[in-house]
Amino acid sequence: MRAHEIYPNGGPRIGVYVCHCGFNIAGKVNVREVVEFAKTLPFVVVAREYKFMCSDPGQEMIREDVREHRLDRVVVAACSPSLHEATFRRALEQAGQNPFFFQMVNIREHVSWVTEDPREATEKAKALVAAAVRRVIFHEPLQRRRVPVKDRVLVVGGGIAGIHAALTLADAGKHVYLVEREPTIGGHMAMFDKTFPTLDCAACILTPKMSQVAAHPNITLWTYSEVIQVEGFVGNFRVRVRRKPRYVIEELCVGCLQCIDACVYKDARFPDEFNLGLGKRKPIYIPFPQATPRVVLIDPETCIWFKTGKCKQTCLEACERAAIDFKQQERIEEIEVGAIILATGFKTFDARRIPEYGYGKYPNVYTALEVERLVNASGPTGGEVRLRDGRIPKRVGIIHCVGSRDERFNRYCSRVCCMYSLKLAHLIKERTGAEVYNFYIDMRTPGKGYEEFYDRLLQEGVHFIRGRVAEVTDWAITPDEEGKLIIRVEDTLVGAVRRIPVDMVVLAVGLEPQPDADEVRRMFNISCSKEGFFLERHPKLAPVSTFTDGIFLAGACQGPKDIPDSVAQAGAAAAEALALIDKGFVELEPNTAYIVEALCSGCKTCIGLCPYNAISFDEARMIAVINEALCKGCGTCVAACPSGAARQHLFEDAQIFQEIEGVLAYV
Amino acid sequence: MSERPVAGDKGFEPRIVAFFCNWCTYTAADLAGTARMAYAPNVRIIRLMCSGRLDPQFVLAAFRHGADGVLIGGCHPGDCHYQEGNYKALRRYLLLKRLLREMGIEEERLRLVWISASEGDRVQKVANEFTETIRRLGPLRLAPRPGMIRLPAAAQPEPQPAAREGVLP
Amino acid sequence: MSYLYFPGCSLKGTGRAYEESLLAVFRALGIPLAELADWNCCGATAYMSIDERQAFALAARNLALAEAQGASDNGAIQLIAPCSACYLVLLKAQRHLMTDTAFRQEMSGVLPGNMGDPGQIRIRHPLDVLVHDVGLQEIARHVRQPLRGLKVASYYGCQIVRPFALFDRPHDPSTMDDLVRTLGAEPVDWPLKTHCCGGSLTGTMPEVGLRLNYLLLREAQRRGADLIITVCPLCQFNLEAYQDFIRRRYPDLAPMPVLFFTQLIGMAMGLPPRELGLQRLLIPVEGRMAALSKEGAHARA
Amino acid sequence: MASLEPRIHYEADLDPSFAREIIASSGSPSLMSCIQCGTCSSACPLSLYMDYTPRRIIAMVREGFKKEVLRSRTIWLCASCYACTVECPKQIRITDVMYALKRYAIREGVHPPRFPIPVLARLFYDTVRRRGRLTESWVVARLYLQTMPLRIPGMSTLGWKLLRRGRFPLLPEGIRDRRGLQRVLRVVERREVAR
Amino acid sequence: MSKPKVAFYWCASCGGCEEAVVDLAEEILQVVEAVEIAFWPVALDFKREDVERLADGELVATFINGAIRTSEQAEMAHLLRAKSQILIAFGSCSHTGGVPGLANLYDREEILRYVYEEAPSVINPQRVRPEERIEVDEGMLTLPSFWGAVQTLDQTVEVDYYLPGCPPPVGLIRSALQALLSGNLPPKGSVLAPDVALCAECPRKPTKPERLALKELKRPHQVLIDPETCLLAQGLLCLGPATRSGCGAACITGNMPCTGCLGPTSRVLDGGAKALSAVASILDATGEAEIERILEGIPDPVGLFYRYSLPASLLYRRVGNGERAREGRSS
Repeated sequence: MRAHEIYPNGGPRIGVYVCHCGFNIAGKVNVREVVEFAKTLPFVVVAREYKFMCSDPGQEMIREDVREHRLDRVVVAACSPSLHEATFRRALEQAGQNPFFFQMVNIREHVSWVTEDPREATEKAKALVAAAVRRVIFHEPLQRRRVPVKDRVLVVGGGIAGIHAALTLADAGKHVYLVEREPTIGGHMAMFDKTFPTLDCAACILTPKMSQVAAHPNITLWTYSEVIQVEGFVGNFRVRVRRKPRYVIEELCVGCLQCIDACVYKDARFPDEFNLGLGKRKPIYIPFPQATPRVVLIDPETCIWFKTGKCKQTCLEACERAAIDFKQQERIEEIEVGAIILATGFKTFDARRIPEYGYGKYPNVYTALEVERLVNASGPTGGEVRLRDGRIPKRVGIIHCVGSRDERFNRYCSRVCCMYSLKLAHLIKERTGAEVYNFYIDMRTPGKGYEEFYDRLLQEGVHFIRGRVAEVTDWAITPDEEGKLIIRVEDTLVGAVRRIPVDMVVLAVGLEPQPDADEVRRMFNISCSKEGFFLERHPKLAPVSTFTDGIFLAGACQGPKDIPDSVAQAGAAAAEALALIDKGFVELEPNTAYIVEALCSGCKTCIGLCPYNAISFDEARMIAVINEALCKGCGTCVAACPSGAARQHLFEDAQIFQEIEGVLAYV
Repeated sequence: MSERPVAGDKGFEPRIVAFFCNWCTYTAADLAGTARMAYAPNVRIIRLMCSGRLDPQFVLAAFRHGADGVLIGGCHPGDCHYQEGNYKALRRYLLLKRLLREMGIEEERLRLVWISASEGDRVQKVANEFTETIRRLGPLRLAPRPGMIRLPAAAQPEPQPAAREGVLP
Repeated sequence: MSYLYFPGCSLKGTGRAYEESLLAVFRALGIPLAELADWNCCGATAYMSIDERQAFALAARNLALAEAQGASDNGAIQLIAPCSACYLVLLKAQRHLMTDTAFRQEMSGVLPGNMGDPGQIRIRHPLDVLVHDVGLQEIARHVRQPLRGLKVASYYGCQIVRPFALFDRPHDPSTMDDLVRTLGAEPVDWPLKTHCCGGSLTGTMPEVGLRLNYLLLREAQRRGADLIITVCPLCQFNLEAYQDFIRRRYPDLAPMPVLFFTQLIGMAMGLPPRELGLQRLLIPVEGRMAALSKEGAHARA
Repeated sequence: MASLEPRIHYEADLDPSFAREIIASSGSPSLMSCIQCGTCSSACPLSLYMDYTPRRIIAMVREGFKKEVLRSRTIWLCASCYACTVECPKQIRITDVMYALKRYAIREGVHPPRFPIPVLARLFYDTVRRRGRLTESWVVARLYLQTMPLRIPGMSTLGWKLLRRGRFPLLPEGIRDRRGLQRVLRVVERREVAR
Repeated sequence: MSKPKVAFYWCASCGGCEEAVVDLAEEILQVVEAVEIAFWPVALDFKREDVERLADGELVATFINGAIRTSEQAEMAHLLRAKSQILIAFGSCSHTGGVPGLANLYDREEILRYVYEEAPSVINPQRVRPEERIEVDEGMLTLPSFWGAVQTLDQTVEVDYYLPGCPPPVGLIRSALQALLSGNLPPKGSVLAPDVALCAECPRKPTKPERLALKELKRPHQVLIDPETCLLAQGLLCLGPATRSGCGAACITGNMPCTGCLGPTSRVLDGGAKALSAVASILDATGEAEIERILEGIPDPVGLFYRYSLPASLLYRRVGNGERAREGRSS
């Protein structure tokens, strides 16, 4: 049957536009040939090429043709639809055409960038264009769906990124739930003494923000709590949060700390998590003096009452506000939010994984985070850099790239270690006067004032030895090495192997995804990149969005980041969330499934398949019906419907069959 | 350097249709592009929202219209954007493979792979491997089918041009 | 389970005591070892420096012989290679055979027997077999004369845990220390367990090799070791045979017995010294053992 | 006074295909990923005797400094202990690269004459090819005769001691099926020639 | 005015379709009254020449049952097509290939060998096979040639309407005849059966649960079938959801699962694939091993999903090794 027989009135009028994308496409695909080929396809009225179709003149070209040539179907062959499908649909709309009479062909990501031979690339591009032209004939006019949006935001993680995002949104008048797993907010930043390169006191800039969070009327702060379930979709997430028992009633505790003094343990004797075991705490404790909320908690693992059931419970007596409650149970809170910001942060690399560096074997090998606590005025040594035996080190080696830039562990550069190593080198030298050696592969200081800070350290006489350390050992060869840790390294700039005896080794451990990042990602239905950090929607154009609408990323959960970048990203995530919820509604792709009622036999095959319970059985009419508001458009029911009564907008069988035939058109 | 199978002079170039889910595998294919990971041009991708949308008819249609191999890509088990569409794809795939076997079609011509959004390199690897597998198997010699293949009827009978022959002029 | 045994050239020469003690210990444990018939040189280091493919071909012939000889046995074929160089070359060649199909095809035409799946042969080091197959408990059951008070430095050298760390960690291996403890002796914690002895360099560039061995011996001495045990004939030779030369250069070094680990096991099991080849040592161990047992008797009294 | 030699390297003196050949021969394409961190050099127990550290050898191979690399003592000092290989953060198989360089140097015949290490390799190779096994005493004796005759008197005491303890058997070892073995080796050789 | 002429013909079929016409019972008399039967070899003595003598289009309607496998069947189909205004594929075999269509699982040679040599009832030591042409004293004897595969009627000639079923249900025949006689016909190419699946008229529909999750698939001979409950709910693979209605759920009323003879609805390209998809969808397993275990309950997927429709399916016929070898020789 000929086209004119199907379409006695002339049939659809298709315009095909092939983008050069500069050289990105045109450097490989013979665009002219693709255009000429497109002209031979049925119903194609015009076919054109342009340098950058997504640019304004490119879009204008489409709009003009739609008006002038009365185009009612448009195919654009350019980049991935995830980048510019929306752009071109809008262009159609502006030209007065239904935006869904459009099909995008991905000849950049799927052709020019992944095909070596220009000939083959051109052929593949032609086939994909042929497929799109065939498909678009079968497109129907559709309407986007509008769904109202909940006016509240969930921020997961109370580090600097989560804090900043929460405050930004709260200041804009939106209600924020800030959920933090630890008993206090503050995250890693709260552990630092100074921040690079300005050497601002971390506490001075962080603790005011922490108090603001606690005091803000628009923020509900849940620490010692974890998100356990997420349902729903953009604008309408239903979230369940588990609040672990602190055995202290948060609302009653005023943080007087009388209970801690009263504890039957006279001395603090349990390793203190906040100080990474370098300090001690009691079973009833507050993580650190500026902890927010300033509420104590009881660790049932070490508390005598929980372990034996026998204790004088002196803490209970000491508390004038009767805030201590040994019977406290965990609580599950349920909230509804329109958007979610994930700011779950990072963990540091476990230095034990590189036995060559002797962490865990030699007591004087420290991780950088431990040294952060040592140099911190409120840390276990009151800011004095002392070894475990109390000595003050005279020579200190800082090894960079521990667990980073290493195929065996993490391939990536952790981005912050160079700078924090410089900072620690400075602080150690300042506090102890020690000779400090930095062992680095490459110095990476690409930030405002960072290179200047590096220069300052060079001026201070800190040693910089370019070479990755192979081994830290206590094997002395020369007398001056006796009793020291010897660092073996090639000084690659000198071109010789050196053995450098030191008293203290600091391992600049890299940043890794949180150990439970994969479970969290599943719960929120987002992706992880290869190294396990949460995956952004687009590295450049959508760096704080995810592939799940309404879920945004902030801080180091997306990849290693320093404080300025985390804060900047938190602000961006907050702005994105705000833009989403402030609008009041979201528009959804009209790719929902529907049932042609007259054709449904009521076989119920589809009903049990729907993950969202969007399909129900209409007992009166004995057929299945789809609630399009609940449908997310996966199409599983459509594939299963044995009689073809269930269908899917934008992914109609006929459209896909046409596409199959098209891609197989080996021209 | 890519290890793309080089087009031989043997004349046989496998034709491969790939149905990729929008969220994981299609995105991974985009990533393969962004990372310039060249792979065999034989693999041509059709986007579905979910591997659960994969109707076995699509696979058979692809074979009928000249595909020598069909690739289905979905999110890893447990990772489906729509909770468990990929499990449904897996069930259909396994049953379909049994059917193909009985129809004398090598099972390797149909392959289901789980590729997450970050696994651009896996798209490259799978595309190249699969193309090689099909190249080794040779063309699918499906007997020519007499008569026209009718497209299924459309939702609204008019003015949609469905319910007509599949072969456009 | 039974094992095939690939001695390698050194165990028939400088490392004879290794072979003797190994066979004695396995015999005492009731585990038969059958020597691979008509085995040839493994193709190790020096050969590899001239022609890698030929070196692999040499190893492939040994694997083919193992497959033919082990075929009657059911289950995987276990091939014990006590020499570090043999152990590594056999492993490397096996991996090469499994990945390079062209090479495998080429070999299958000329090798004795019909090479089936080269991957089914498990190449094992006797230390691995003793610790993981036999088990420390079983060895402990056979200990008749616990080596109480003896301080032992375990020395692995290279090639056993590098680059394939199949049964122990490449940087800080521990199986030999566990074994030493089982024998009643005390392992010395020293950081040079896997530092290189210089291999054939001791012969070809004495100034380099002697220094390396000096540092190893000195550190063992400083850490209080009574003796060193090794798992490799070349390591044992370097550390022991050159001690006279080393002492001439570095007089601070006292004589340090260097034993094969199998000799130490045999001693603890109370096997006759001749069966363990103790008479072949250049630096005798008996004196030290006698002193030790006197001390022990003293302590007991 | 020694004459001054210019230390400049002209591009024309470099061999741009050298890296490719060594990558193929060593089977370690990751050589191109070297970030010059020097872990190999500091892990190497012998680097302090080398004229170029292993790291520099990798850099030189990559840039085509063929002459310098093949003439260096470094490749002969490598004892194949694999310390560099297991610790390389880029998983470059440095030991295998060193093997590849040794083979290249022997094939090109550029190593120093009477330099004992390649001579030992050659003696080892010839003996095994002929007899299928090695007799240590013979190889050592010949090595000293060929490269270090002056050291023989010093070594003779050790030789005597070993002989007395049965650790230096003089009877040459060999396998029964020498012809079979040579057939195997010839197959490989033919392939090599055909290449 | 003379009565409109109609014809009936059979090709590769069992004869059940002819029976179905007779199943009209006394109504057949009304038919005979209304039309003149110009050709019906099964019932009346006509010869091919009788058809050839007709003018093109002289037959108002022709009903052909049976699939097309031989050159003779094809010739007759072409001849009747030319002489008829309306050509109706009657029954599953001419509609979608029918049970004879399952022969597309075998090569022509395999079939001939089995039928003439290997079948248990055959004694043929000389391995004699019928020849298409043989010279005898009386001259050349010929037989129709036996094709390599079974075709549907519309793969052979253009078909105007389809009357599906094995055999077509009497009700559908009746309404088709009424439509024909009244001239009240649907668009050409239509299947003369309701375009809704069988569940719509199944008496057991109310007993079907909303969420089917089958852990085990059963076959009718293995279980005692509850006569009231939905068969799928009992683990029996009933193809009703994937099959047109119009039979009044005859098999299910007989306590047997639907096997799909009326073919798929108009929206479906390949009924077997669609039925397969639906069946796979309702299995209750996520692990590959568990899925495979359940699928063991489908020992013959082609026989289950394409019992009546292999020639009409997208794959059409098995890709055979024998076929390939022959191709290899010819090239």
